[in-house]
Amino acid sequence: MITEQMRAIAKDLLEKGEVGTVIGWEKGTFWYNSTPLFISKPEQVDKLVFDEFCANNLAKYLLDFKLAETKTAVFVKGCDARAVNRLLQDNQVSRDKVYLIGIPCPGMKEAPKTAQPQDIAGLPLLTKCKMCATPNPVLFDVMVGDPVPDKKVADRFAAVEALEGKSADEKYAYWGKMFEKCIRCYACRNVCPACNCRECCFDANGLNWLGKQNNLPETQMFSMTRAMHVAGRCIECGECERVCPMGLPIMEINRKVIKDLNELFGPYDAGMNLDDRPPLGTYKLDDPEKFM
Amino acid sequence: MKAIAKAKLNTLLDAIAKESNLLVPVSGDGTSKFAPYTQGAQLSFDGRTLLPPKDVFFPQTEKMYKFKTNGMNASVETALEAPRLQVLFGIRPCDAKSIHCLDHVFLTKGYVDEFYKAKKDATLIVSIGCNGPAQPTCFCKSMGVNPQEAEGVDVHLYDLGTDYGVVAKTEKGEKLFLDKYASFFTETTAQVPALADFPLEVNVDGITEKLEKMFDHPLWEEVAKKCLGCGACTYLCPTCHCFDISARVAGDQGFRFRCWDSCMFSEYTRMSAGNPRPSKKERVRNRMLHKLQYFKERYGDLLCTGCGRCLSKCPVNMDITKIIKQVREADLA
Amino acid sequence: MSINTEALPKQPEVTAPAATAIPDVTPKEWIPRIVGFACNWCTYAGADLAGLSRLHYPPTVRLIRVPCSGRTNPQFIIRAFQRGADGVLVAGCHPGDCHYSTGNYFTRRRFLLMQRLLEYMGMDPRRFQARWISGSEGPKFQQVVTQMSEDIKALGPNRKMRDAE
Amino acid sequence: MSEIALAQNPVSPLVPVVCKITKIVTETPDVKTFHVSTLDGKKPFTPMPGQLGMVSILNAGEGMFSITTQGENHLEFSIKRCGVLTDALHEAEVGQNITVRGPYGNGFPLDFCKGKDILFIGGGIGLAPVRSLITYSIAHRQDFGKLQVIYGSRSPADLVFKEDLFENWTKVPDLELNLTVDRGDESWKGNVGFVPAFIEQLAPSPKGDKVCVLCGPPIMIKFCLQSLAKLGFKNENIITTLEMRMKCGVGKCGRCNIGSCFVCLDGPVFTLAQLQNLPPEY
Repeated sequence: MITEQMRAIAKDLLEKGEVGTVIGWEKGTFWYNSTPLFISKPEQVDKLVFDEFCANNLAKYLLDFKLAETKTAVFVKGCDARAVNRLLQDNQVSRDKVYLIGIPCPGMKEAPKTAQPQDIAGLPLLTKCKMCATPNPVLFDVMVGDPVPDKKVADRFAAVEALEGKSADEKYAYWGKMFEKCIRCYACRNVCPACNCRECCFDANGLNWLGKQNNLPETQMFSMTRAMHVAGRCIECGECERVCPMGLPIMEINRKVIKDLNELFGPYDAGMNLDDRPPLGTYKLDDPEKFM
Repeated sequence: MKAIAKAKLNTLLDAIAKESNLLVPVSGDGTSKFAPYTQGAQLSFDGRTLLPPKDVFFPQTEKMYKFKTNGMNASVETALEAPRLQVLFGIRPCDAKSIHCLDHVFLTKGYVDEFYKAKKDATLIVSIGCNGPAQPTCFCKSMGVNPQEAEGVDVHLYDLGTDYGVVAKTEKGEKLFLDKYASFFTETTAQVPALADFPLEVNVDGITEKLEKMFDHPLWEEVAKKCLGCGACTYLCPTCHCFDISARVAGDQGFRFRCWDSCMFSEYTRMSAGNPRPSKKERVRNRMLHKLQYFKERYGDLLCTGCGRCLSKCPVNMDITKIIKQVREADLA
Repeated sequence: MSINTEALPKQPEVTAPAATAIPDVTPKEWIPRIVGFACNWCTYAGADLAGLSRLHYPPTVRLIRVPCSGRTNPQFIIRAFQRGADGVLVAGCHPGDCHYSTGNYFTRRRFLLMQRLLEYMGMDPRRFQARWISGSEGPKFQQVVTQMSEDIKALGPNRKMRDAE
Repeated sequence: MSEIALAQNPVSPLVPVVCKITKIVTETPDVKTFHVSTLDGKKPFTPMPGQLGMVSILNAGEGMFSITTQGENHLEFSIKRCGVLTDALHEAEVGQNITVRGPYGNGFPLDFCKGKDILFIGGGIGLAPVRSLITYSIAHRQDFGKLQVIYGSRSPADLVFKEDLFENWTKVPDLELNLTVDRGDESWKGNVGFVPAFIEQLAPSPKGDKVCVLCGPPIMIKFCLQSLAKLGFKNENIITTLEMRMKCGVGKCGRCNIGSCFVCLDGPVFTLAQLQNLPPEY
């Protein structure tokens, strides 16, 4: 249904030559894998699908096309649209070079453990989707399907608050155990639409921002730096946590930062509105004064 | 064939752990890996671990030598330690194949890597066969690995249902495992069950020869588009062995270490004169060609064992089996 | 740094808090190490004034001069803790007095957040402080360093986030 | 390889031996030549011309450099200042301890070159690896035919090995020396122009199976190859040395691969014919 409409729109755009590339999803290895797809010819549109496994945030790929001569069309769910907003705010892509096809998102499902087909309805929602407050795209040129009703979100700061209540040593032990698992694959950084620096400070190894040992101090440094770098820019798409091969609770750090930013400088949701300045990129004369 | 009941395995492991460093597959916290055996640890014998066993011989970070400087003077002290005997218990045939590949790299072609060799020589490897795919993403059978029987190990355990059938593959295995722990084993006539079907299969016949003609093929541009350029595949791969050498300096002393590196990172080949692999197209191509062409040309084996780790954890479902299929179908116009 | 070392007071005997529990790492004479990032225009001058005025404060702080407190990257703080700092101080001009007009307003936001993040990671927030110290506030510099040294002495050596070697 | 003593710690090929800088020659404003001996004054190892050594200032970094020549008791590395490690080397003084491991790589194919005329082409610091073979062929003059050196740099001040260029090599029988600079100055009497054009102007003949040994910046190599092809040099007879990012030097770390070859082990010296069989990824 939505898939058919997607294909029709993509076909139309490509046939008319309005866009050079359409970024969507196709089926992957198994029935529970949907994976990013890039098409540039109308006859390829039949590969496009939209189902319960299109978890990938496609906005980040716009960076690969920012120098393209033609427009790029991209399908955006609620979280993807916020990501596009972020890229626009950072002047990474220009609005007239992208064509956004909005898809209201019912929430994506966890992949099961077996290759045998199962009832999709019985599968649990992805963690990142349970916390989602914006299933409908906030920015689009055209919308496919009807908006889904806004969900009531389980308290997204519950895990953060639970951890805040613990003692310093308990917190340190908790995070130590987490960061010890990190293998430094940088999947969290590479999938993150807020991480859009042309060159990441961690790749500029001559500068030694980060040593190459895989040990606790270095992974702590990496994770905390990344949390500070995406502060005020994290759109809570939860992709970092979803792609982490080691299952680190990265969003528990990002949400802590978001919670603090809200408490300190007023409520702010990144990527909701193009005109809002991210909280660390602006200031008020009457900001909380704790330092004296 | 000798055998031990699966239910009694813990008593055997207890006995081994008393005398040697015993590494077993342990799961917990959303991951599984080979870790020192402790009583009460969550052992994971139902398939391959998420993290490959390569770090047993080739740790992610390994100190090579310490140094001190004093004005113009300097001294170097090697950090190679003589490891004590360790038993690596429960690797799967795909992992056994990967260790065979690592042996090619670290022990042949004129130079022997002593850091690797010291650990390898001090290790008794005990493998366990699989009677079917442990994960949907397993495709070891397609890569020329016999899922039920590992090669290049000291002792192999066949999965006989309620028992493990124990067979020594080397003299070392005979002496240090079968004879030493003989009291734990009984005799069995049970047969290895039939192998279950693998949902994922791929034909790799002639892939190397085909790839030789495909360096400039547009396919690479196509498959690389969705790659994020993270290192998850290379760090989870049991055969990926590329490393970096770097140093930690603190004032007038420090140490030089080697650490895993990933050809998917932009910094990997960067030189002062430029980068021969500037975009992800070149990097994805290099990874695939290294696995399927270059390594075969150099050492005679494919550098993929079909363990499926990259496939299961890739954030964008980059599927090496699909790429192999695309390569086989590609036109060489 | 323009601290006259001869004029420094004799270090008072510090009774280590948990000396019995961890006797080998908390020696009696343990002195905290504080890394201070001082803005060139205000705090660095303030420290200078403290020295010129022969104000006494504990020799715990190592100042690093930065063009503006806003230059201080969060990574500097983490790296300082990793490499052996027991406390980190970021100090700059009072809000409104920034040589670059607005730099320290950003500093304020950034480090309010950073301090909370450090706390969330299990660090004691007292180990990381930011202060506004102008060029004429030599006594305030003295008082801030004295206070922070005492706080950190009470906390003991920092072992969190430390790089092993 | 087997007859060459390796400068490596007996423990592992990756652990170096401590050496010291015994002499520093300032070649140009940004190139220095370092003479390196072991702490007891011996040569760290005896490399073949074209081989490499891994040099490290311990607290700055480690890098692979071509061994430009060797003496009785020392090795020489000519190093251009262009990064963290090379900065540290340029600031070093005589007596500074550094570490060296090697020799690595295949070196120039001496047997192949024997009895033949050789044309050496160098650009800028690219003369450094070529020089190892030039000095070897001068030392074993009877084994080789006529020698010709074509060398160019950006300016007269950037010419490296001035003592060789203007003194030592001018005295060698049957060695023709042709110099060019991109931009001359008042004192410069020689040719002004880029190396490829200078080659075509000189038009060395490929007759008699003449071998050409070439090294320089990539852009120069590219155009020199075109010029050499025009003159009729065979791909099998054009020899060059490559650069790649190397870490281990012994074919393990994986990063200097070009196809299934490792520059540190199978290179850095390749003939053009060999390179044409490798992926163009260097």
